[in-house]
Amino acid sequence: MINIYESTITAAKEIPPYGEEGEAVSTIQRDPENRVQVLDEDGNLVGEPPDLDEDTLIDIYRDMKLARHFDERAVSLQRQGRMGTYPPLSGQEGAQIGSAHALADDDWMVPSYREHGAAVVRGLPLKQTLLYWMGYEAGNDVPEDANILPVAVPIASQIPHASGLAWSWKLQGHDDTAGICYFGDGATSEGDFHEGLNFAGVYDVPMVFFCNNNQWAISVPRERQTASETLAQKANAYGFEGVQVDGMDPLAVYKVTQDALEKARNPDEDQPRPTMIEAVQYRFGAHTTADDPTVYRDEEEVERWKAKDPIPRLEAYLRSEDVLDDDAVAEIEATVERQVDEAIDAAESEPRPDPEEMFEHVYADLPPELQAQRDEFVATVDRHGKDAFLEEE
Amino acid sequence: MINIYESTITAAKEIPPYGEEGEAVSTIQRDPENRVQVLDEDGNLVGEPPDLDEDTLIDIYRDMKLARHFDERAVSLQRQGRMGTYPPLSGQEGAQIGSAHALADDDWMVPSYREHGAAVVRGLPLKQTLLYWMGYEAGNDVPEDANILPVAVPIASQIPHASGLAWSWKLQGHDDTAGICYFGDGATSEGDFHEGLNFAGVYDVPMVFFCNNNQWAISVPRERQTASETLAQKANAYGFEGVQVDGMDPLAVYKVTQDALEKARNPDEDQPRPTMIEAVQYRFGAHTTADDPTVYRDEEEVERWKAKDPIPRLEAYLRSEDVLDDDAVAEIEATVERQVDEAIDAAESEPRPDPEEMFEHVYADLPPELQAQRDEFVATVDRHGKDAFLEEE
Amino acid sequence: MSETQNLTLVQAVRDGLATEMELDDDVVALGQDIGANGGVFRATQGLQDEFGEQRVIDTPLAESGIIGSAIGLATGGMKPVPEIQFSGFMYPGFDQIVSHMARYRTRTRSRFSLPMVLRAPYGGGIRAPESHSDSKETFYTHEAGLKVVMPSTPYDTKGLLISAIRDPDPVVFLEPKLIYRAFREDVPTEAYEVPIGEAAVRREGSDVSVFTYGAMTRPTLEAAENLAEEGVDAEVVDLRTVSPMDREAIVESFKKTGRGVVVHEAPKSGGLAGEITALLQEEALVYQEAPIQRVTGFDVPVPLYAMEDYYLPNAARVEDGIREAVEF
Amino acid sequence: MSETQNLTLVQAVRDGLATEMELDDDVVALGQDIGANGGVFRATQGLQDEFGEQRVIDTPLAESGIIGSAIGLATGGMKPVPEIQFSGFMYPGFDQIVSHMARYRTRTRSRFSLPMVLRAPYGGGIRAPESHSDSKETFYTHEAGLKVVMPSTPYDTKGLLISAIRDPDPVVFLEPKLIYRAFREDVPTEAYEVPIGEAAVRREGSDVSVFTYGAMTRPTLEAAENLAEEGVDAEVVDLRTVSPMDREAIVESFKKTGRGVVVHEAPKSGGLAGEITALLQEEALVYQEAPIQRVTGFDVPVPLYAMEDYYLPNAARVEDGIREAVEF
Ligand SMILES: Cc1ncc(C[n+]2csc(CCOP(=O)(O)OP(=O)(O)O)c2C)c(N)n1
Ligand SMILES: Cc1ncc(C[n+]2csc(CCOP(=O)(O)OP(=O)(O)O)c2C)c(N)n1
Ligand SMILES: [Mg+2]
Ligand SMILES: [Mg+2]
Repeated sequence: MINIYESTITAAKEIPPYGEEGEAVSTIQRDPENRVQVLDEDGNLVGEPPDLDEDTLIDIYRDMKLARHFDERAVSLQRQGRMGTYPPLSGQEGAQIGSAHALADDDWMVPSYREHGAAVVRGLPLKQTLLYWMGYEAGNDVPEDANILPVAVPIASQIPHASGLAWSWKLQGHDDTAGICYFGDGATSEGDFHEGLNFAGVYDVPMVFFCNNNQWAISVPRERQTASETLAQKANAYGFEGVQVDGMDPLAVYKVTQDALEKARNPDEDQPRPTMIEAVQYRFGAHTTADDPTVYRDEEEVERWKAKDPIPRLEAYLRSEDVLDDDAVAEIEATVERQVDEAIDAAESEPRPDPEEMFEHVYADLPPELQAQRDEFVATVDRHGKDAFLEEE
Repeated sequence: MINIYESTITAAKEIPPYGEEGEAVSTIQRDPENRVQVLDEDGNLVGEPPDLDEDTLIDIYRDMKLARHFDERAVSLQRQGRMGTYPPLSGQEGAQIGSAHALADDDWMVPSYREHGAAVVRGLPLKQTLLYWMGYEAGNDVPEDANILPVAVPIASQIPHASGLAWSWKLQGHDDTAGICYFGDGATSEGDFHEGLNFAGVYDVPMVFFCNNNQWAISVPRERQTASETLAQKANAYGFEGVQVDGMDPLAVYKVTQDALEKARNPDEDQPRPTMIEAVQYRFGAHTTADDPTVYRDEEEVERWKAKDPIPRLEAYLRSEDVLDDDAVAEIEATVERQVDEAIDAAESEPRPDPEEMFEHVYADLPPELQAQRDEFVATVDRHGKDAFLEEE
Repeated sequence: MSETQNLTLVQAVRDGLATEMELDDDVVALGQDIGANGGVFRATQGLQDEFGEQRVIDTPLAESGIIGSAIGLATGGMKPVPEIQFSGFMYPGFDQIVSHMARYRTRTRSRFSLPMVLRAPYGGGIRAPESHSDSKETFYTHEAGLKVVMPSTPYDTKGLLISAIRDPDPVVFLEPKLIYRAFREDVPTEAYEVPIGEAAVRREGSDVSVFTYGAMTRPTLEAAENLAEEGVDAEVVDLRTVSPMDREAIVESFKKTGRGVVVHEAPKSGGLAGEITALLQEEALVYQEAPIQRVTGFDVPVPLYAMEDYYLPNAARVEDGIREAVEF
Repeated sequence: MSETQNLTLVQAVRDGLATEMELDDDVVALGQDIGANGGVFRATQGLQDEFGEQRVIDTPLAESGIIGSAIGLATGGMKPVPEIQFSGFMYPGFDQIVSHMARYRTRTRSRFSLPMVLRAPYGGGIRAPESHSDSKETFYTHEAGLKVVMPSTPYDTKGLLISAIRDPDPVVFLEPKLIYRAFREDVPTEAYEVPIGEAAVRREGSDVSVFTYGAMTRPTLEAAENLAEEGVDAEVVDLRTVSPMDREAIVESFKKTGRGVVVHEAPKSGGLAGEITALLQEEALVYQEAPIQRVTGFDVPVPLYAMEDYYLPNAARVEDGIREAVEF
């Protein structure tokens, strides 16, 4: 496993240029093993960058910083007992933020459970993410204008939803809506991955299947998850393209995602709309705060991947292009810290839930039996007091 | 759909020779679209035949005739109300008999529900197949020396069993056992196909996954089942080879299966043991006797495929090689008819089941509650008489 | 007066679907072989001709994919009506049913409801192969967030199916294939609703209450008629919706008679008969005059068809159950 | 006297598995993260070091594949012990459980039995994320051919696990993760069996019988002790095996007290409490002095953890239930 990244990525010179005039989808129509890259580990340009204005480049940088800082704070909240089990994302910002930025306003995102970074780009307030992992139902409130499906805990189960959602746009004639569906390397082993992608191929739906291959499914390394050489090549079984991208290179991710979304919206004749993107990356931290990665992987491996950290990499590039300087970085850091502070304060001010909340949102109208259960329970809690049920906070 | 067969099979000249010295697996390591063929539609040799003695060739011919005749009788039994729903196999004998003959005595077969032909090669008495489709539990009795797992009705659900069974041989060190797992074109869409083949790739198990692509999953044609060009190429997602074979050419099927089994047993270094074979074929009749195929397909299409009937094809070849003549064919036909007659007589002599049979074989030892249910029910049937429950026969 | 057609139960399924698809463009049907083939039981016969391939859609052979993509269609604003060919093939899609279909409203605080109807023929008695005869409704009634409907007449079938499609919540609609073509009824051509959650008293009686639903309603009524000749006056309550159950109707009937029998073809252990018994003794123990009898399938896999008539409750067994309740 | 170790329940799982793997080479464990990681709850900690990668096997992330290939391993003569990481993730493998694991013996007239044990931690109370807290044992108790075990103590856990592995039939072994580490017990180091299908009276009493199992045994005993101070003498029966249930023990206790309470964290509708109530009124109606109380989870999805303590029965609710039964 530890050689997967190196073996192909170091062959940077073999990567053909793309994005030249008239070759809009050339980042996609390539051998799955021929990984797309724009920046090398030090932030030097090794491929054609996507056509982005300075503001967007800075936004991508800022959002990665925000995701990283949020992540660090969340992990520490969990350690202090102020939050439950939380799945960190550090290391994966390049893939999440790069891809989410490629979406148009009306596009949709179908997450797994680790895309807190992509979600914030799509309009989900950080407070909601905190509340969710603090175990509050209120965390499930998503603003009506945030085009995002809910967190899906059962691995790969969101993939058929993504196919169905994109299919609904086609059936309803919203030609220019497209979407992105995130899942992990482990998820590719589930039947729902297979069934979901097969439906996408058969109905030719405008969905981009974005695999965050972070090398590990908890303790199971990528190469024991499946015997196929790449995950990207699995797309071939469904009649559409799969492509590998350096998932720790936000600009390469942006470019590939944009090309895939463009193809989803406006395919050439006989060109399939769906694409699978395998974003090769690494999770720096634990699988969740309940996990101890030192049991199954070497610190040395982690260090090797930390050298590819997407944040300093983009920062170096933006500094070299004079888009960022020390002041700008400091200001971004300050803003990001404030934003996360405010979100934590807001989340921690959430009142303890009332027992009747449990019965809301089960059905549009509560059936009589459930009304009876609720009323009886509310009376029980009144009789005994909340403290007989909920732990002191 | 109707062009799939033609489009590649007519390009017979493009099919490279195989089976030459030192090229034991060349029928397998080829492009999935490069379909293997030995006999053309008229029984002329167009590829290297497998190395088979005359007796085996005659056995293959005889078993195909037996399967065909059994099938015709079974369909007619169903029409006469003497049997329930039955899934016919006519047209698919080449794939079933050719592949089953390639198995060694100790090898195993994991069927779906249509492999009555392959099963008889593996030692399952015809009487059992009849009883099964007549709804008798006794049909589930399989001789201890018949290495065959039970009929699996839920589509594709037997595939993970096949992977597990082959894995058990590896774990137990029976190096030279291998197996074949049958399933249809429709089955490739199920999650269990994906999970089963992925396990086979990861644990590198000695199993051959044999897809009877008969072009239809009930009324759904192959090309609407999945957008991939071939089914064989799906194997690539699991890190092993997939190959297409002319499934109505019993000799090509034999050859490819033999090569795949050989590789399963004795792989070269770094060569994966599993193989997926897509045997391109056609079901001449209905999906089951409950199905009316004229609703969804043209007679013309059926006729076109009937021209590829594996039985006259092999017969023509064997006659041209002087292995068969009129007398031999007549004798085979007479034997086959007698065999099927006897099996039907035996099956139809099966006594009506007793009510207590229903409670047998649920657990090794019947739990008290179930004993009580049984005893009470037996008393009920005694009280009312069997006729109050079972229809008159 | 409104027009009617004389329809079988399976024709009423088709008619209910067609009627609502006519009225509501968001309704789409999808499943294996439901298009040109019209479904293996012809429940969607001709619908593809009528509504086109975009609204009556043949799918690949993948139950989790069918249910999962229907969930996706519903999040996209449509009202999908997926068909699973036999209820015994819902299991490969079980995770989608339990983890998502049932829980999506809760998980999204009602931002997304899933106005979908998962149809499947259920039950035994048609001499079908293995796995084709299951009656495992409690797998779904035990999961909050789902409604589960099991009609027993053509009239109810159309009305309940239309209610189910219009219901903002996901409905599992289990069709009694044993009686798909057993009899006909006059069914209005227009759209109408039979409310979800209301039982129907099929036969009034004063001696004993017999609770049943779906295909078992007929042998139950037959048994009640047979026993009437012996002077036993049984009330037969057809639940129609098994989740949420019409507890009021059940309790009311029982309070009247003080004796109860529950009939279903699902296995005894963990079947609805236990739930109904528990309900009755919670709500009406003081009225109870005899143990409630469970006349159900046995705790065995449904046997192959030569023995399935032993497995399924029939009029003789229902009569025995009623007698036990009455003679206690 | 035999040696003992002082173990938690999860350590007893590990010890039971190790003990039997030592004795029987056919036993293999497989599942997600059970190897180097030792399982997410450490139930297989160190086993891979002890028995090697061929007997303690990390699998791909695919529940149907895990259960299905375990079935295949069993047909090949092995005794697989697959672990599903949380019982809420058994659903993607539900078809393999229901259509195959449960029915393989019947389908093959006992040519193949499936001596396998499907382990999974179940239940709430550990502040885990969504889908991680399900207690849906009736999905399995309703399927004939399976045995379902839910232990509540370290001693029983080891003995029942060994019995389950040795049992020729497939067993679903649901482990109460809430009490994985809640307390320790002396557990013999050697192999021993606790028989499947036998309940244990955890507290003798004469006023009321309280039936429970798994993680709910502790709050139930706590409630019983609390009420003893008020002069209510409750008998607490721990079922240990929920299928087949020890009907004799249940009925016997009830006949003694005439009053019953059932406690489980599974949802009320369709939970085992209904089944037990039905059993009691079938077998012992004349002894019954009060409605049997169901103290259970509610008919809602298990809420996220901030509210899960509302969802789970606790001592206060059990006490209320017992009082209702006693004061009726
Ligand atoms: C169906 C199912 N099985 C098991 C789990 C437990 N689980 C949670 S995350 C995880 C690993 C997922 O790995 P991957 O898909 O690579 O995503 P990552 O966590 O690395 O982002 C597992 C096994 C689950 N949530 N759902
Ligand atoms: C899980 C499941 N879903 C649906 C069915 C109903 N069914 C039986 S056969 C069949 C078509 C199978 O097609 P294919 O795999 O191509 O095999 P063939 O019948 O053509 O041999 C279907 C849908 C089933 N048996 N199992
Ligand atoms: Mg991963
Ligand atoms: Mg087919």
